[in-house]
Amino acid sequence: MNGISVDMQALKKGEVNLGTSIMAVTFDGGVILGADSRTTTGAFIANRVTDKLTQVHDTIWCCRSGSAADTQAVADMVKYHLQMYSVLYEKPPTKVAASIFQEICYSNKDALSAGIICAGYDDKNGGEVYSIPLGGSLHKQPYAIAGSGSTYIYGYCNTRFKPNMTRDETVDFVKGALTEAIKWDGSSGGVIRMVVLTKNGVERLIFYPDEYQKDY
Amino acid sequence: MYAEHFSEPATSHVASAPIEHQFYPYASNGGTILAIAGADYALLAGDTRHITGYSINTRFRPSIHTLENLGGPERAIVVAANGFSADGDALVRRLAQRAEWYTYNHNKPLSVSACARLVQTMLYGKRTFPYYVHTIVAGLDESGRGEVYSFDPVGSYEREQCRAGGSAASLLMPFLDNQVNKKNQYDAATGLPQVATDLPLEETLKLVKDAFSSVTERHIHVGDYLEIKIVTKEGVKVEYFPLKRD
Amino acid sequence: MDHMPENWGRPRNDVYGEYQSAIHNAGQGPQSRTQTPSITGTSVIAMKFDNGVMLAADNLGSYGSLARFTDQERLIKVGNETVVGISGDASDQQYIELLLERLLIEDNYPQDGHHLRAPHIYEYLSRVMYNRRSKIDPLWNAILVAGKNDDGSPFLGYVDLLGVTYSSPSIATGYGAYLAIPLMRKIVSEEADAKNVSEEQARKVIDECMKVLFYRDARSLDKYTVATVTLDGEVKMDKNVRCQNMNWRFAEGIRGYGTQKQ
Amino acid sequence: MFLTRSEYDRGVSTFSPEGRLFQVEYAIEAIKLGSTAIGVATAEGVILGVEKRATSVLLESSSIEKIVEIDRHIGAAMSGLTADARTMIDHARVESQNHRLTFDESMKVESVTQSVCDLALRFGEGADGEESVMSRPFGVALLIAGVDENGPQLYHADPSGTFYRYDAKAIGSGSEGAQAELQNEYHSSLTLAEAEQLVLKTLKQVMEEKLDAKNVQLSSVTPEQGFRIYSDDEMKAVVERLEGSEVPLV
Amino acid sequence: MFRNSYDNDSITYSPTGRLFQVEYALEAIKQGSASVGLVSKTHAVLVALKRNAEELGSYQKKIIRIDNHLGIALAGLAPDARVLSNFMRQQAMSSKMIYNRPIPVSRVASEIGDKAQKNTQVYGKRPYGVGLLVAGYDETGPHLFEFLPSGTVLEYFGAAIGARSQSARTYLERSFESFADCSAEELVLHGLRALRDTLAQDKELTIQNTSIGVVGLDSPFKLYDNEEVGEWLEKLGDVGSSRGRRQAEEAAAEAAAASAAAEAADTDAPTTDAPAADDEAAADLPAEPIETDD
Amino acid sequence: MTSIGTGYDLSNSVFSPDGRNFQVEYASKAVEADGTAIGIRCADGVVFAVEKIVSSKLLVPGANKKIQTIDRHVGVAYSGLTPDGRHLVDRGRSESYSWRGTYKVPISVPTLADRLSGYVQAYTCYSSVRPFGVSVIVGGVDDSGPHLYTIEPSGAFWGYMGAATGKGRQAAKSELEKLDLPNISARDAVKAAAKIIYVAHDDSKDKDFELEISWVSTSETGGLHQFVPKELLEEAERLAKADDDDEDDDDEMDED
Repeated sequence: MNGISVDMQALKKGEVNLGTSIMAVTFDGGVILGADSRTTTGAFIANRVTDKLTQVHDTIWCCRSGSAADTQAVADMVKYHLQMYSVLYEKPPTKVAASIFQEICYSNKDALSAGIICAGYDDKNGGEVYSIPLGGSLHKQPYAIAGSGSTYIYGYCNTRFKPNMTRDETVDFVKGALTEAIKWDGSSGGVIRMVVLTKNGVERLIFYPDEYQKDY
Repeated sequence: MYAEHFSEPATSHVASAPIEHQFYPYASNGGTILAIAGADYALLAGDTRHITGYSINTRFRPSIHTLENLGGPERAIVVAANGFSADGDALVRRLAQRAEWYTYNHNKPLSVSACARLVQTMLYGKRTFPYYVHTIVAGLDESGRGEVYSFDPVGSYEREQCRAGGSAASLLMPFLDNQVNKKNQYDAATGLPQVATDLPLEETLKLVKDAFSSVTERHIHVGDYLEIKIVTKEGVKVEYFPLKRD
Repeated sequence: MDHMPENWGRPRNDVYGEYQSAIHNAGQGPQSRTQTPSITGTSVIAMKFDNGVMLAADNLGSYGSLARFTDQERLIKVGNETVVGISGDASDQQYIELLLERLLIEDNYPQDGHHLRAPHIYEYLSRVMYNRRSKIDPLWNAILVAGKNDDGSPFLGYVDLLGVTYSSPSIATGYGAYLAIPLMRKIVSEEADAKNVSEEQARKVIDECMKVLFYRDARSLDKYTVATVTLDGEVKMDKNVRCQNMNWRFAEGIRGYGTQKQ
Repeated sequence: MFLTRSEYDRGVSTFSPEGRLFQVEYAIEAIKLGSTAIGVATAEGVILGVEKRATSVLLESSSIEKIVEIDRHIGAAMSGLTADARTMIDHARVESQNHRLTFDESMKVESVTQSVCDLALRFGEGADGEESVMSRPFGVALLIAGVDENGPQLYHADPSGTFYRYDAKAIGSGSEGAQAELQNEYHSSLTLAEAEQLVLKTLKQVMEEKLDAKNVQLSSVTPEQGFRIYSDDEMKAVVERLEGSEVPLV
Repeated sequence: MFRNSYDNDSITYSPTGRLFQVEYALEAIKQGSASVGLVSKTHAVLVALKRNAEELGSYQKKIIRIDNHLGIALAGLAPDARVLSNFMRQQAMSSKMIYNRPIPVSRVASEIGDKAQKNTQVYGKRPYGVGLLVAGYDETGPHLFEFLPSGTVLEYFGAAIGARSQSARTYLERSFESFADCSAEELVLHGLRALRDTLAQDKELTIQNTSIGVVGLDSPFKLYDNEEVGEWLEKLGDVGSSRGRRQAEEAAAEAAAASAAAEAADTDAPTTDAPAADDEAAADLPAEPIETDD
Repeated sequence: MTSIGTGYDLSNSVFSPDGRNFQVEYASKAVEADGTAIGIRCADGVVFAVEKIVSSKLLVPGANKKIQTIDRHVGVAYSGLTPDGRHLVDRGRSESYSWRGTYKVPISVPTLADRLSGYVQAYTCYSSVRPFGVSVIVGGVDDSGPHLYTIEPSGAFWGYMGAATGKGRQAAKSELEKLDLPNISARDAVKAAAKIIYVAHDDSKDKDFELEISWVSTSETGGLHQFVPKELLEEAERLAKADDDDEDDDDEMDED
């Protein structure tokens, strides 16, 4: 080996992964994004207080799952794009943001491992949630869950989600769902972070394990 | 056949894709083709079954193509490319296009021999990613004699009296060797090997139908209908003949 | 700290055993350009009847065995008299939808009375699919195109990720090829048979097929869309249809797997 | 001194108010400065003849190559800027061989002519929409003679990329007189031998020098022998025959 | 000397907003012999007058088949027509290849229009020096389009381009209302009559100089040349110009509008589809002196 | 135009000493020589109308459409060199095409007009090309409602409630000013447009013309750009003719 060519296959194995529980939920006056805060390398918790909620425009945010590097790169590109868009044309609608995510993920599907939920609020369309899973397809949903932890809460969410909940109901819903995901998924954990997007702008929430944890 | 599974819940939906597929750009779509040249005709026949694995996709997918040509109806050329049907279609479509440009540029009919060389050029041009097909080209030469050319997937070609290609070629070819080329047939009176002669069209038609009926019995890729295109000085005649559908 | 950069990111020899250099040296080959489907849609089925073509596809987007999206529309109306049904990868499906949308917009620029009909759209998709397979970068789908022929007769065609094409009076992709085709061929085996089948009969068979597929295809859903293209140039989309009259009651009588009676 | 016709003659892509492209027409004029070349087509074959104008006594007349082979069945005579012809002839040769390679048959004479004309077009847009590759038209005309399934044929290709089929055609400085002569003498039942004589006789009339076996060159294309350039001995023989038959004229 | 300073290239406007180079290119069409096109409800027909360069030379191709349902007739620079016809063939072929649909006539006509426009807006290119009549039959029936070097493409019931085409147009304008219900045969004869009117007085339509193209409902584009034209000329009867003196007057009027045509006749213009070998234009047009550098 | 003929007007992209770009001005002359085109922004859409001068009776009526579609929701009318107009429309189509590919939503009308004007402007900056010889009226309906813009050969573009270009633009503009813009309904705008074209048409210069009208409207066409139905066109034309005749009569009486 020449020492310069890096073993990509092996590097991939060591890649920092957002083994994750993320979700976004629309409600009456907007949308809430939520995520755990655990980042792992294999079984090692590389970061226990990660922020997986990323702003790409004023009230358009995303939750990232998959390779931390890939998703950060994608989010940065989208952010750049949207900034340019808003300067050139108008405030971007959430659908446009989600479409850029999709375009990048789809055209580079062989190179990327990124599962993204893009959610945002704009005055015309209210709160919207778009899911962009691994292959780069785009799915508009009333709420979306993703990441390794999400498999444990499909039932929970399906039973409890109601359209047009209030803000507080929605916060409880997200908190409840992520609590379960964190509980059953070894790759999820830490604090629960949330971002509430409404016509009033951005509001951040955080919940600590001692607050949300239930008894076993 | 398959082991039963009580599926485990997928643990990680991020790290690895759920289904691993390695893309293989070829498939086999079955069917068999057969061509025989006579003194005043050329014939190209094939069954119309189209398959993938054990499934019959359709019972009727005619595969013998006629190339538009200048000159009289006798200048028509018939072509079939059997094997991976998407490649076969692409080859025939491109060939038709090249033939059309030929007639524009040279304002004369494309001869069967020129067409054959063209097919070789096209097949060999994709030597590194071949059309996965066995190709046969048939028609009449300038004197009105039947011509048959057959090709391997990368363009090696030969003019022949008769040729079978496709799934059941190995079943058909010995039969044709014996019946058309008179291999291993001896004259009863003299005891000398028989010499291959041109067969009259009626006899050839009977032979072709018999051949396909028999092959249908012995090969699951063959069946449904037999399509026969016959080029004579009157032009191209098409006949369909039902085969077993099992 | 290992100061040899080539060893970075590798499994440790002391933990995982001797590193197999062959794996690394093998390189990635053409595999890097092939992809694998992630969100997938299962069978699309279709059959001709006396006055058109009927198609059905369920609304599931699977992620492996996970029923990830349950509201996927996989039958797409293209223009006024054509329906395209897509199974396979969802992201590629959306790309195909974009291609078709732009194709139609272009076709409408001149407003000259010419419109792309089913055979034309089918030819276009066939070219797209074959060209992509020839780049070893396939669109991971199997597609049915249904509509009207140039002569006004019903049209139904199939094309898949290899660019393989064929037409038949009844076609199904995926599991449907095993489970639905036999049922559909019972009434339309030959082109001529379609003329003796009414829309109602066709609908009955289609519903039956979707039910059998739900019974036996582990990646299917009991919620589906039925599209009907009629020769009068009308397309009906019947959405959110549920499987009816399913038969589960006999399960009660099944006990154990051997001689168990209790 | 040059008298320009107008200012519209400077660019290859400028039309005059009458809709003409003077640069192309001037290129055609260049041919009239060249030595005379004549072609005559008969049912037996085609004869090409050229005048080999030796500009210096030191010049090896055998090196003046104004008739060339394109393929076994096709040859060409040129007049005008013969250096330009090199490109055209090479193009024709390649096209002709490519055709053999792709179709296993010889290329039709008309098709070869067309491909030369397509190249001639390339001072503008190519026949298949290619970008232009030259900034001026060729200053040479070709007489292309050949035999194919349509029998012996003669074509004239000029710098505009236009070609016509001819029974008999003269190009170059003596073309006007020669063409008139051909018009009078040509008939469709000419034999090859008569065509040889017609070509020589016509050349003789328009040449400044006295015609001899050295300063003219003949070639023929026949179904039997394809394209061939007459050897010195053959030239001597045909010229002698001409003189024999035309003693009174001398 | 330039007529003015604004006509040396195709990318300079005159103070009145004209593009002289494009207008000159239109003149090139008038140097070619005439082509006529016309349509009925079921058919589209092209007829054209071929020229030869000299007595011993062949006649120039005037009608070109593009596809089964489509053909063109040209007047002007033949090499330009070759560029455009090859382009049209490519378009027609890819329509079949990609959409399995014969290309709609109007669309292939606008394609060449758009292509031609680009040559009028970029330096170093020249406008095409050829006019085309595009005749074809598609789902929406038979169509006839006239293409001009400016990139203008318009659909007509009947159109004529080339030398003395005004005479043909006059015939067409007088009789086009009856075209709609014509049979293919009647339509060809109308076309030949119009074409006949573009002839010089002492000329006739012959099997050598006449080309006919017919396309229509259930009949693919068919080109008639040489012997095949014979029966059409027989049906036509009178193959000479029927208008006697009047024609000469009209032609003179046309010549005034386009002094160029006259010059074309006495100086061989070998780049046009056929240099007038027989001075036919000169026969009935007063020659005007060309502008010289004095 | 004192600088005409001094050489500063021979090349594109050259200023004259008095700071003018003559080639652009000359391009505008081409616009003024062509038939009138107008656009009206109405309550929920846009209406286009053009006066197509009929140069020959051999032309197929209704066949040679001058108004064009850029995207489903955007239409264009222009005066000037028609082939130039088609070139520009082609450009608009590819802008719209690539927008849809990236953002999966239709391009907004202001964005499209902005991009087109940039393209037109670029053709005034280089000596290797000439300016577009067209004045273009672009309009359509998008998320934010109806929009109407004009783009001049210089590349300048502004939004309008009513716009006119071509020969009869002066007359058309004064007629447009009389309308209740932008409150007029699409249907009324169609009738008004027909009338304006008739008013703008100059009988003494051009004999025949053909009226062509298209619209994009949320209520009438579902946001798609289409030619108006035959019946509506005929009705509008009938009303316009009646009106026009009245005025002609008035004129004659005045002369008397």
